[in-house]
Amino acid sequence: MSPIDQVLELLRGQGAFHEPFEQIAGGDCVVSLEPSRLLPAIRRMLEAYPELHLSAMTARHDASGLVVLYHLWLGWGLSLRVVVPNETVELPSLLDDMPAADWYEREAYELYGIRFSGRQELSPLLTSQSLGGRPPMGPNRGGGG
Amino acid sequence: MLDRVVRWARKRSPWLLHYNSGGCNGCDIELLDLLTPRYDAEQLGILKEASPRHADLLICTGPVTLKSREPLLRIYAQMPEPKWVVALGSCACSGSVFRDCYHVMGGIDRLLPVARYIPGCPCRPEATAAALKDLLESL
Amino acid sequence: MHVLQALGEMLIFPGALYGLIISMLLAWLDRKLVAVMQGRVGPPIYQPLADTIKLFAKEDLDTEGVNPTLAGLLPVVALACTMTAALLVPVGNHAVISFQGDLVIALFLLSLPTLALFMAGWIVPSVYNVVGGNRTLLQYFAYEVPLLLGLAAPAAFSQSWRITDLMARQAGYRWFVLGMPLGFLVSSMGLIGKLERVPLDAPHAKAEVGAGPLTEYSGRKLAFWRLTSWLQTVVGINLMIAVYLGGADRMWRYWGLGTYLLKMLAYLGGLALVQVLYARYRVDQVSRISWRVLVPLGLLQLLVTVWLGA
Amino acid sequence: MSQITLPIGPQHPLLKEPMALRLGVEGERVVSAEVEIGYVHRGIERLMQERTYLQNMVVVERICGICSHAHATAYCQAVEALLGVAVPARAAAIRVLFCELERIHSHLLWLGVLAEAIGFTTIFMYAWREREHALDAMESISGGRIAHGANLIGGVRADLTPDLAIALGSALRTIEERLGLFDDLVERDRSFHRRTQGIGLMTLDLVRAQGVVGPMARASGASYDVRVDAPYAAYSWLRPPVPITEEGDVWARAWVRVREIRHSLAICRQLIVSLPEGPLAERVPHRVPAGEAVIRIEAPRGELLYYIQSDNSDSPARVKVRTPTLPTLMALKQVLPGLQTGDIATVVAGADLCMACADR
Repeated sequence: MSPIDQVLELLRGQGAFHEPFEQIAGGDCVVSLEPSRLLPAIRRMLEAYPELHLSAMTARHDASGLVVLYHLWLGWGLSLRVVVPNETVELPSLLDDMPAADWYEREAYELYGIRFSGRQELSPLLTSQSLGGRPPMGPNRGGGG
Repeated sequence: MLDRVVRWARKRSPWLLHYNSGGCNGCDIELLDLLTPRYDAEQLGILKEASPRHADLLICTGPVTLKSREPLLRIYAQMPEPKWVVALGSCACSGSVFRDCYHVMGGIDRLLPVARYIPGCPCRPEATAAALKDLLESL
Repeated sequence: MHVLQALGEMLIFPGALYGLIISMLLAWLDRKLVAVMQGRVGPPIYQPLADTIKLFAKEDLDTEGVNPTLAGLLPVVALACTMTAALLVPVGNHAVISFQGDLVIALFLLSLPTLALFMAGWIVPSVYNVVGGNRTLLQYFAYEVPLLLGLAAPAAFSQSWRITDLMARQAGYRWFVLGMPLGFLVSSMGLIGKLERVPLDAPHAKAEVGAGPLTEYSGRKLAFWRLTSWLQTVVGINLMIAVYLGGADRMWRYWGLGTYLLKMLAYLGGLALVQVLYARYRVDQVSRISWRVLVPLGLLQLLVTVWLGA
Repeated sequence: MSQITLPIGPQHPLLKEPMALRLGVEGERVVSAEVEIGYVHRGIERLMQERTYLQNMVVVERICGICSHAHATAYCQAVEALLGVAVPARAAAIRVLFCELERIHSHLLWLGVLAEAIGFTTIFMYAWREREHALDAMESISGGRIAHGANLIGGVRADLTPDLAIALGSALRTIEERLGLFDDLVERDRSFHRRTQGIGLMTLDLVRAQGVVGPMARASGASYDVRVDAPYAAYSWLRPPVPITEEGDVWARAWVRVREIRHSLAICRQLIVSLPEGPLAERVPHRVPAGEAVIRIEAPRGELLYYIQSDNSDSPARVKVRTPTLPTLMALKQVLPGLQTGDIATVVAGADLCMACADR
């Protein structure tokens, strides 16, 4: 069984996802998840893969809303994709299970305005107070080049 | 007479304070490189100082991010007169590629009076040394 | 005539003027030697003079929350103490003032600037100054005892605390460094600690506490502190030459000065070499090494000396 | 004992770049640590979304002045993956050559900064003197000391001609000869050991939890090296050895890096003798078809991740840059408490931070 099939098997056991994976350019596999399934899936994988680490978190806009990708490394690259509609913009926080998520979540809140349940008001990580707290990369970002 | 002695001394004892206002590291490393064996700026009396209170020249790199604004003004205010500001690198001169970014002011001269602009991305240690020497000669 | 000579000795040689010139020369030579050993060219000979003049001509900012009189007075007191010590310690074989116990007085005068430096750091409401000042004091407790122990061995051997007596005992190249190498090393380490030179420069370690107790001082005050430190180096080296290296050996009529200068250069070269070869000790490492290594070694030297001398 | 706050930065001689540490100190011991970043945040990710793929070649090299080539390589690979273009073998080899020269210069730079932090200026001077040879080599090949502009989307711009290869060989020999000094420093110098051994301990658990990568992680026993675990460019046939040690202190980080310099020299030499023939670059279109790409490469400081989303236009819809300094900073926050104040400089300098990378 190939590594990705093992992960899919693991996630299926959790009932965590329904879609097949896709292979994207550069070699990472992408698996789409429901936002509510994110935490159980991460917990299950942390148990199965002790060497797993969170490489990065990417947020971006899409027609369907905000797309957040969790780039993981478990000896090979795996990205979990979660889509949140523009109205809610809230995701479960991974901080308790993955301390590494700390600053990535702060950055996503700061630049995209994504809120994370279970974390109180996040202070800006990168930007100055003088920006006025408006997420510079959010959907309704301010003017200027 | 006294004036001439003081000017003589000032030209030969420029102590630098370096502040990176949001540059990419390139100019900063090249500035530090100026102190190492190949260039050895100590020949010109140049020392890199730790405290703004001891410095004569404020060497600034970077396009001045919004967050760097406050520290930059504070450091400049802490320096005793006479003092000069040198904008090192294209970012510090004009903002360079980062000119239009949302978190960037674009150029040291938006904040402080600049005595010398040293363009280059990043500027070579030779260019920095030559420009500093030129600045000192003109005092 | 007597008055003129005394004045001349105090103001010109070997007092203030000579002290300033030689300390600047030594400060330059120190930087130059280190630079050359590190593969660089180093500063020109007038560098310390230019630095000093520039600092005197610079704006002297008063630090907020600091009594300006005290801040201005401390470096002057420190410099004055060091200059007085310079009069007690022979230059070559010429001592302006010499009396029984002058070695102890000289050491006392040399420790006053250190305490003044601690004060200078302590009165400023800035963290780096305070931390730097604290370290100065901690280090003072660590090096003072080895320095004293190291210098006590020759004194015990000569049964005198008068520096000229110690020099007289070493006449004919019977330098104490040959008979008491341990004491020489221990007191040299003590001296490095006193001068706050690498590897014992934690009180003003740039990467940790900026310029230490002097972080907030500028202009004239800074210049005075620097002069104090340079002059301390000269006095310290003179002291070591007088106590351990036989002062100026008179080979024939004019050679006294020559051998003295040679010894001075050699000792400075040694200090520069140590600076080039070692990484900085942490303050707690300084005290540990001082009490566990230097003090026992110094005591051993003293005991051996007393036992042999008796 | 009363607690005082020791602020370090944004301007501080220890930091070559601005960041701020706020340390709670009791006596000589650190009890709490806060890290503040963002002083170098220029908003590069948004800037890149507003520029074309071609213009972005200039921008990525200016994310960081130390590992500029690593950024350019990761960016090019991501765009090439989206285009479905494979770079010619010679181009892949020259890319790796620059990656390794950059690793040599970055590690020597780091060694110098660490040495300066522990008051060992001589080593700082010597390390930076040898570093010049690596810079010279890169300059002679590409024309740039710091920003090389060696990469193109689809290949490389700079070629290693036979006479340049000879010059490169002699530069490598010079560095190799002088490297013995740094081996001695790490293996034998007691004054170096005294300041680095047992200091700034980072356990393997902390490394995993915070996702620390690169030499920092390998000094704590993690074996992750993208060059070996997911080979890219010419690494598929080069297979560099990966030095790993388990001490997890500042000394171990120095040991790993000095080893890596040696291995990098060996890779460069191997590339000189077995450089594949062929063209330097493929022609590529300006328009990039819609898609997503994730690229991981091993920058001098560890795993560098680029995510690019394209929307069938000539500029990217989203670029995400995750640099290795970010997890190191998060871990640093945990390592600082408990240290002696005299060791702060050692640990911070020993972490090899690159704020320009971290803040973007």
